[in-house]
Amino acid sequence: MIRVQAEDFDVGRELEKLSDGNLDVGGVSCFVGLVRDMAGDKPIETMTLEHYPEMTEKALAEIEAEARSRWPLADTLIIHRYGELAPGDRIVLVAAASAHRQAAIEAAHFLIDWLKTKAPFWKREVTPDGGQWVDARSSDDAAAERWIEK
Amino acid sequence: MIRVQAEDFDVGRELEKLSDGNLDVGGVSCFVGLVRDMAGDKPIETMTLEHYPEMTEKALAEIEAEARSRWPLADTLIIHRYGELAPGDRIVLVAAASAHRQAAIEAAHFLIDWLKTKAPFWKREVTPDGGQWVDARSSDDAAAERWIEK
Amino acid sequence: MKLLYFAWLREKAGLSQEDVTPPDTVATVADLIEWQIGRGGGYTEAFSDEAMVRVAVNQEYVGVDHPVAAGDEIAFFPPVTGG
Amino acid sequence: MKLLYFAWLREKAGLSQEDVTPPDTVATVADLIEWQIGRGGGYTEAFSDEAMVRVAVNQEYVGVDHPVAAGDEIAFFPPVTGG
Repeated sequence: MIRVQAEDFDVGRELEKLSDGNLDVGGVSCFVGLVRDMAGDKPIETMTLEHYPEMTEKALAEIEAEARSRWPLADTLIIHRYGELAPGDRIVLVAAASAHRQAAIEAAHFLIDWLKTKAPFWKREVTPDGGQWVDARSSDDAAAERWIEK
Repeated sequence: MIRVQAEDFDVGRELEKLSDGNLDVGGVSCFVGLVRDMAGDKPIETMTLEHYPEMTEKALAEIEAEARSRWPLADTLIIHRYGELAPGDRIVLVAAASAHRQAAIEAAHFLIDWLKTKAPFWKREVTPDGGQWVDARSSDDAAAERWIEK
Repeated sequence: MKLLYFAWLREKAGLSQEDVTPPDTVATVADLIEWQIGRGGGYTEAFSDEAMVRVAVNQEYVGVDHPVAAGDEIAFFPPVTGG
Repeated sequence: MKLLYFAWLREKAGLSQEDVTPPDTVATVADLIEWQIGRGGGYTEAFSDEAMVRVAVNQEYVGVDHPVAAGDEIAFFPPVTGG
């Protein structure tokens, strides 16, 4: 399941839905990304997420399909917000449910690493110095690289 | 934070508390373990968790301290239930909050793998054939082994 | 073809989308970027650091050798920073 | 010393805890297990497969060479299966 939305989400309820009615699920793993309060040594006032709607859905569906092809998963979930957010706000939730613990954990880890380098979202932070687009980080590329099947 | 309790818990609220008031947290990773409905090809009616209270708290505190010594974490949480549970019930929640995504994810993964082989809990399943203590699995030992620092 | 711009590429180009008809010699993404640089002003600035430009043709990531044709939706944007 | 039993070790021993005073020759966990096997009945059965018995002295995992002494809390249980 994929959702791209401006609104916040309820993590507990979303995780519950993921295993609801499937009693073969032994574990649910998730990652929640939050807006931090500092950009280097500058306090963040707002963070705005822009995205490419037609491509976002496609990219997230591909990421989800890739996870399901690699691990035996009962269900997966990606929720990503766009628009203006404040420090402490939730940005993204990825989750994977599986009969098997390691599959759920690895798949959720994969989902967020892959999303970070493949989903067409861009962050713009506003600090007292003005607005600035967030630079992509080589550590995110390295994290995604680990999942490339040789 | 460690809690060993008979009662259920609210995953969403627990995760929220983990980052509440700490705006340096960029990510929270968690794993929720659930009671599955089948033991091999036998339907599970109930699962009862026994533990060793005086040692459980100590063991979980050590697991948490170990995670905090290995990764830069803002907070960690382990909630483990005991007593009689039914298929679909939550058993355990582990979570880690960090400024850094990889730290949060790896720490939560470590917490559940380490807990599985170190925390003094024992599961007893009741199926139509009667009650049986769950055997420890070598795959859990292998999973914990990966985290042993060489 | 329909061109889309996102993030600072949108700001530098000065618009979020437009319909263009480049000359027939523009056959690949690389040709299109070269043509954009030649348009001057914000376009030249937006495409000046090619290493920072990612391209999607019809919502799929492509390399600079990928062909472009009339009717394509071609998006230009910096490396993504979601999640 | 205080002995605790959990899971199927508790069921086989037939009790969850007891206070015992083994002979002075029981100086280590290995000695204590040997003594338990010699007690007969449920004890012999509980400790018959030593590879399945885990031991904690004063709430810390220990090996069979670990010393035991009066006043210790010694727990016997199978490999853990929580989480």
